[in-house]
Amino acid sequence: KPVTVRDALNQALDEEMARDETVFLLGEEVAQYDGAYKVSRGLWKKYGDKRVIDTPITEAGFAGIAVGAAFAGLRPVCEFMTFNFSMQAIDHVINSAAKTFYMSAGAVPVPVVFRGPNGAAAGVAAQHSQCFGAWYSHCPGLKVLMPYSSEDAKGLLKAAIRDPDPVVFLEDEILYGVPFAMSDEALADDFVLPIGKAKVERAGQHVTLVCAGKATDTALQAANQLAGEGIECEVINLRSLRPLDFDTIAQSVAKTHHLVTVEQGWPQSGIGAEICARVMESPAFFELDAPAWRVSGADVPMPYARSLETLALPRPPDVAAAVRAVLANRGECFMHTPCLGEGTVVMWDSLPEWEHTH
Amino acid sequence: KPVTVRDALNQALDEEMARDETVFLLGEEVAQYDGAYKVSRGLWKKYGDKRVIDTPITEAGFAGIAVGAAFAGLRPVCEFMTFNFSMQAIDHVINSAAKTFYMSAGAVPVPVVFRGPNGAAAGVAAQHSQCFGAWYSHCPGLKVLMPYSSEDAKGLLKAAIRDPDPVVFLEDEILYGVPFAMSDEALADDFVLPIGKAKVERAGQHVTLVCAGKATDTALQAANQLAGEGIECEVINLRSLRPLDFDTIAQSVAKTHHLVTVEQGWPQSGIGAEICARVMESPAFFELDAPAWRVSGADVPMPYARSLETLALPRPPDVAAAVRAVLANRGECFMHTPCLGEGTVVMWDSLPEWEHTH
Amino acid sequence: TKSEATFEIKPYKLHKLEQGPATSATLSSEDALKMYEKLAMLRRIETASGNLYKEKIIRGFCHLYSGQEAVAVGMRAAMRDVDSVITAYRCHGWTHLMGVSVLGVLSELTGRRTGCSRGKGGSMHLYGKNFYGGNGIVGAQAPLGAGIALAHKYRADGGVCFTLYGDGAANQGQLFEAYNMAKLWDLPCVFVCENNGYGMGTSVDRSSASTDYYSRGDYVPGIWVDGMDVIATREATRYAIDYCNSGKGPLVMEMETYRYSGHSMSDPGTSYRTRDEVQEVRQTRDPITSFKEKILSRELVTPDQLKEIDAQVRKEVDEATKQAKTEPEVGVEELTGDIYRNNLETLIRGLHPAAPLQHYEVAPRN
Amino acid sequence: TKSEATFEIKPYKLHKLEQGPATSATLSSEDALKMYEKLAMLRRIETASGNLYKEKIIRGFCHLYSGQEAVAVGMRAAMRDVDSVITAYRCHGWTHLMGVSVLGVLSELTGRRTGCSRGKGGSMHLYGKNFYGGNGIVGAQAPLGAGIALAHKYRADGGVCFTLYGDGAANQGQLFEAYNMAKLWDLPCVFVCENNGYGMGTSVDRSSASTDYYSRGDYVPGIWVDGMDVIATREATRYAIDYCNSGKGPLVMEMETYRYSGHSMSDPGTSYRTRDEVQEVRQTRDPITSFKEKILSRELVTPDQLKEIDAQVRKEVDEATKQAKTEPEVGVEELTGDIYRNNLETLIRGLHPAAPLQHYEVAPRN
Ligand SMILES: Cc1ncc(C[n+]2csc(CCOP(=O)(O)OP(=O)(O)O)c2C)c(N)n1
Ligand SMILES: Cc1ncc(C[n+]2csc(CCOP(=O)(O)OP(=O)(O)O)c2C)c(N)n1
Ligand SMILES: [Mg+2]
Ligand SMILES: [Mg+2]
Repeated sequence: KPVTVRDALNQALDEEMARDETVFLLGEEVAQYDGAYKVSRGLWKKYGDKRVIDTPITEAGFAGIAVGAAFAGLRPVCEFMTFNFSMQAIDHVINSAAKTFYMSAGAVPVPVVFRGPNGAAAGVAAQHSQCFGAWYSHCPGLKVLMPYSSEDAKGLLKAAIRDPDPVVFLEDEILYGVPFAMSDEALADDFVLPIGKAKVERAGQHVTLVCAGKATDTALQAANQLAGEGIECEVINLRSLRPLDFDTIAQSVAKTHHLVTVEQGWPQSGIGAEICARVMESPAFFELDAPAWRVSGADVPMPYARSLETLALPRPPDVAAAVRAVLANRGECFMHTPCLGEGTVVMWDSLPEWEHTH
Repeated sequence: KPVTVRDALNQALDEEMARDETVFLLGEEVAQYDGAYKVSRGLWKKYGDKRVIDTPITEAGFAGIAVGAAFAGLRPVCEFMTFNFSMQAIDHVINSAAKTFYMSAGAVPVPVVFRGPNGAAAGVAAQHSQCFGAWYSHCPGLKVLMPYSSEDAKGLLKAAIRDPDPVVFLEDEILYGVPFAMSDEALADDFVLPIGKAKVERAGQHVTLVCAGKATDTALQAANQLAGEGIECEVINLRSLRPLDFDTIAQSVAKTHHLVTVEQGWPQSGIGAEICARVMESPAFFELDAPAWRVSGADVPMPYARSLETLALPRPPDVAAAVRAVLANRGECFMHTPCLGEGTVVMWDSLPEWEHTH
Repeated sequence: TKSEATFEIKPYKLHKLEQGPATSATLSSEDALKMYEKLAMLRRIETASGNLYKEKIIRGFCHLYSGQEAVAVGMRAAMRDVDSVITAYRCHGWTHLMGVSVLGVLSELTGRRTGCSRGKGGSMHLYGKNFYGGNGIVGAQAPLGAGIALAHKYRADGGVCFTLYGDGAANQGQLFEAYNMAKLWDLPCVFVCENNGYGMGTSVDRSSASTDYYSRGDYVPGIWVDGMDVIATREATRYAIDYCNSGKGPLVMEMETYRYSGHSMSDPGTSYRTRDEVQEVRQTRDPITSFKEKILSRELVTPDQLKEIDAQVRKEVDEATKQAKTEPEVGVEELTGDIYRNNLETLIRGLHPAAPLQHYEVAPRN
Repeated sequence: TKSEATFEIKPYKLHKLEQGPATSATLSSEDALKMYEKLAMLRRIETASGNLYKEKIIRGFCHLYSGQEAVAVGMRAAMRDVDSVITAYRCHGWTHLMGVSVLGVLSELTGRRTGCSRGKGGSMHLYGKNFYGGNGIVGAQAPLGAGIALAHKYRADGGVCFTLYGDGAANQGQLFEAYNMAKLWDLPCVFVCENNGYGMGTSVDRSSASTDYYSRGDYVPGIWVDGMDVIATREATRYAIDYCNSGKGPLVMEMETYRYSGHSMSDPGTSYRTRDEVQEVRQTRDPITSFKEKILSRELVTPDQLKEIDAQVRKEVDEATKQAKTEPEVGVEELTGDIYRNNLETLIRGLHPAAPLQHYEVAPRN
C-alpha cells in the first residue's frame, strides 16, 4: 500500500503519542496549523493543547524547554520547521542534550527527539538548504537518523521516540509527498526499526553505493541507469548516521570491491569522508579494487536559480559518472593522469530536471 | 627570540589596529579586563572604548553586531571567550557571515574575524572542550585557520584581519602561554602568512603526519620519539583547514608513502576523515604503501577527571603507536586479522601527564 | 489643486518618552504624488510577484508585502541618503525603495542574470545601496542592524540604521540582546516592529505574552504608530531620526499593519483568520485607498493625476515582468561565482572528484 | 532561649504585582539553627574547595558561592520535595542542599569516583534529585528550567521549578524567549536572578541597560529581594511557590547579593572592584554574620549552640575533604561509561583505529 513519507511520520507520531502519555510534540505551527509541512496533521485536534504545542519563533528557547522537559522525564518531540533553524538552538542540542547523560554519570537521561526537514528543498537558497548530517553525526552522545522511505520514516521515528537518548532525526521536505509501498508489517502499530542498522535497498555485485535520505533516491536511479550498462550496484541506505553501520558497508565492499558514497551535503568532512576514512582503516580496504569516491553536494552555498541549484546537488548521472570512473580506475587513471588537473572546468550542456523514481 | 602565542596574537591585533582604523575588537571581557585569557592585554588602554569593546554575555547578539558592522564596511574582530560559546552565535557565523557574499552576488563582502580558544583546555569538562575545526571547515564561504606556533598565530591573524572574507580563527588555550622562537622577519609589522598554505614543520622520509594547532605539538613529540627508533616523520602543520593545502600533503605522501593524521577533535567526519578521503580520490593514493590512519580525540564527550581526560586526547605515544602500525601494515595486518576485533578493549597502565616540547 | 494640506495623525502611543512625533503633518502635493506612486508601485510589484509565482516562474518562498506598503513608503520618504535599512524576507518593496529597479527586483525573483543578486539569492536575499537585505532567518537581522548602526556611529556619519522585524520575530532572544547593546552603547538604531497580526499561522496573542511591541524594549523608549497611514509612518520616522541623531541611542517603533496574502505563496492564509477580517481591513484601512481618499478630498491631487500614475506604474511593472521572464539565468559557471571576495582555493570541489570547478570573480573588486 | 521571634524584612520592590511577600516573618529557634547550619556548611564547602584548588587538586574552573549563601539556603528552606532547581556553574552549595553529601560534592570537584558525577562532570556539572545541574553555558539553564516547569505542569504534580541565573546571564536572549513561553503557557517557573554585582569582570551597569533585574521580565511580574537576608529569601520563595501554584504562571525574583571571591579561582577579583568594596560587604551585609547577630540578639539560639554547629560543620567538611583527596579516580574504563543510556555502537572509537573501546553501563538502568 503506498503511503507518503509525510503520512508515515504522522502515523509514527500518532501511534507513539497514543502509546505513551509522556510523549508530546512542540514546535512552530505544529498544532493549529497542522505543521508547516503538515507532518503533524490532525494531532492537535486529537491530542489537544497539552500534547501538541505551538511555540513562538524562538528556537533556542523551545529546544531548551524540550531538553528541560526531557531531563524531568517527559519524551518531547521537538520539531524544527527546518533544521536550518536548529543553528539557533544548536547549543541545546549539543551541550544540553548530547552531553548531559555523560556529564551526570548517567543520572540525567535526555530522551528528546529533534526532528524536521533537513538539507536542500527546491528554490529556497543558501540559508534554507543546509544539510546537518555531518555536523550532528560528529558528536558523541547523539544518535542521528536520516530516513529515506516511508518505512524508514515510520520505523525509525518510532524507535527514536522510544529511545532513551537524544536523537536528531533528519527528514527531507522533497520526500514528504512521495508515496512508498509499505508492507502490512510496517503499517502495524508495533513496527519499529532498529537504530544503527543500514538497509540494502538493492543488491548488486559490481559497486557499492552508500547513501542516506534523499541521496538514496539519487543512488537508486543511478543504479537503474547503470544496470542498463551491465553494471550492478549494491545500494546501501544507511538510515542511521550515528551509529554508522560500517559492518554492512564492509560486507558489501567485500563483495563488490568498489565503493562510491552519495550525499547531498557539502563534501569537506562530510558523511562520505567518514566512510572513506573508515574503509582505509579497516580490512575492507584490501577488498577494494579501486579507490573509493565521494559524490556530494558542490562546495558552494546553495544558489536560488534553478539552473545553478541543479548543478549544486548530485543527480543520477553524476553518480553514474563517478561509478564508471571508479570502475574504470583500477589504479590506472590515478597512477598516470591527475584527475584534478588544474583548470579542468567541467561544463554541463544539458540540465535535466530532477525527477524521483516514485 | 621566544614569544608566547598570546603575545604574538596581541602583537597581530595591535599592529592591525594601528594600520587600519576600521579594525576593532569586541567580545566579553576583551577591554577593561584585558581579555579572559589576556590576549587583548593593553589594547583598550591604547585604543580606547571605540575600538576595544566589552560586550555583555550575549554571543548571538554581539556576533550579529560584528557581522552587521562588517556588512557596513568595518573590520570587526569578534572574540568568543571560547569557541564553545560560538554555538550560541553559529547562525550568524554561517548564515549571516559565510553565505552573504554569495547570496548577494558579491554586493556585500563580510570582512569579519571570529577568534578565540577552541578545543580542549585542561579539566574544563564536556561543555568547554569541543573542537569546532571540522564543523566550520565543512562550510563554504568561510576561511578557517588553526595556528600552532607564535609565528603562525601572528602571521595568520594578520592575514585573517586583512582578508575580505569571513575567517574563523581557532586558537588553543593551552598554547597561549607557550613561547616559540620567532624570527626577526616574523617580528616585523609587515609579516603576514598566506592563508591556505601548510607548513612542513619537520622533514622526514618514512611517514607523513598531518596535523594542526595543538595536535602539531603532539605530532612533533611523537616524531622525536620515533626518530629514536629510526623512523623519520614529516610533520605537516596545516595552518589552514579551509582552504586545505592538499598539495603539500600529496607531495609529502609521494615521498614517505605513509600517512597518519592527528587531530584533537572527535573522529567522525573530522579533519582526518577529509584528508583520508581526499587521498583516496587523488593520485596521492597510489603513492601509499599502507592505508592512512587517523589519530583523533576519543569518541566521547570530554570527561573532567584527569585520568579520563588524558585518555580522551591523543598523546605522542598514541601517535607513535599509530605510525608503527601503519608502517608495519603494508597490508598484512589488514588482510588477515581484523584490527577492530569485537571486545578488544585497550587498557592503559601508565598515564604520563602531557608535556609540551617548549 | 492645493499646494499643501495638513493632516491629523492617529495618536501615537509612547513608551518611556515624554514627547512623541507631531500629531499633525503637512503634505505638499508633490510629496503626495510621489508617495502615491511608491505605494502603487509596491502593490503592483507584489501583484506581479504573486502571478509569477503562480506561473511557477518564481520558485521556493515568496512573501508578499501587500497591505504593509505604508510602512516602507512613509519611512523611506523621511530617510536621508546616509541612513541604512535591513529587513527580513518580506523585502521586495524595500529593495525597490532603496534604489533597485523593478527589473532588478523581479528578475531576482525569477532567478535571472538581471536580478540584483544575479539570481543567486532569490526572493529573500535582495540587496542594494545602504540596504543590507533581505534575510531568511527570523530575527537575525536585529543584531545585524545594530551592527550597521554601530558602523554609523563608528564613522560618525550621522546615519541611522532602520532594523525591521515582524511580530513573530519580536520574541526572538537575539532581538533583546541587540536592544541591550544598542542601549548600552547608544547606537543610532531604530528597531521597527512591523506588527501585521500574524507570524505565519500564529496570531500575535498566541506568540507574544505582551503584544505591546513598542514597549518590549523595556529600557528602550518606544512609539506605537498607525502603520496603515503613510503620513504617520513618515512623521514617526522623522522623529526617530532626530531622536537617534541627538545621541539618545536606540528607539523602538511598532508599526501596526496588516498582510493581505498568506504568509508566503504556499499559505492560503485563510485557516487562521477569516476572509471577513481580511476584507474588513481592505475596506477600512487599506494604506493606498485611504491615502488616495485623503489626498483627493483635500484636493492635493486630481483623480487624473492618480490615474496617470497608476497607468505608468502598471506599464513599468508589466514591462519589467515580461523581461524578468525572458532574461536568461546566469551562466552555469557562476555556480562558483563570488563564493569568496578573495578566493584562495585552487579549485572548488564539484559533485565528485572528476568535476572540479573554478572560482569566478563576477562582482567588481573595487 | 526563646522558641520563636519575628523579624522585619527589608522592603521588597514589586513589578506588576499588587501585593508582595510578607514583610515580617517568624522564625522558630529550630529553624534558625537549621538555617545557620546550612549557611555555615555552604561557606565551609567553598573554603575547602578554594583550598583544594590552590593545592591543584581541583582542576579547570572552580566558581565559589561565598557571599551568596542566603539565597540558596533561604530558598531551600521554603521549598517542598516536589520542587526542582536548575542553576549555573556556581552550584556546589545548591547540590548539597538538594541532598548530595559533602563528600559527593567535594570528590566530584577532585574528580574521584565518589563524586556525584563520578568525576566526569567536575565543578560545573553536579546533579541530584530534582536538581538538574550545574550548567557551564551562561543562560542555557533558563529555557531548561522552563522545560522542567513544563514537566511539573504536564504531570500536574504541583511542583515549581526554580531557575537561577546571574546578572550577566540576565541579558541572554534565550532568557527572554523562556520568559515569553513561560508566561504564554503559565508555567510554574520562578526565574531567580542572583545579582551579585558582576559577571566576571563586568559590573552590572556595564552589562545591562537596565539593572532592575526584577522588572526585566516585562509582562512577567517580579520581586526584588534582599539576597543577603536568609529570612527574606525564604519568605519570598514561599510567596513565589504560592504564586506559581495558584496557576498565575511565572515570576521573576531578583536576589541582590555579592560574591566575595573572584569569578573563578583564576580571577583574583580585584581589578574591577576595590578591596574596600569587598571588605565593606563582608562587614555590613555578610549573610552569615548578619543572620548570626539577628538570632543571637533575639535569643533564638545561644552562642554555644552556634559554636557547636561550627565545629560539626568543620569536622564534616574536613573529613570529606580528606576523603575527596584520597579516593581514587574512576577506572579508566569509564572513559566510555554512560555515553548513551542505550548504547548501540558496537565499539566506541578510541584515539586511533587500533584502540577501540567498549561502552560501559555504570549507572543503573532501572
Ligand atoms: C529562525 C527561524 N525560524 C523559523 C523560520 C520560519 N519562518 C519564516 S517567516 C516566519 C514567520 C515570521 O513572522 P513575523 O516575524 O511576524 O513576520 P511576517 O512574516 O509577519 O512579516 C517563520 C516562522 C525562519 N525563517 N527562521
Ligand atoms: C554562553 C557563555 N558565554 C560565556 C561564558 C563564560 N562565562 C562563564 S561565567 C561568565 C560570567 C557570568 O556572570 P553572571 O551571570 O553574573 O554569573 P556569576 O558568575 O556572577 O554567578 C562568563 C562570561 C559561558 N560560560 N557561556
Ligand atoms: Mg507578522
Ligand atoms: Mg553575576
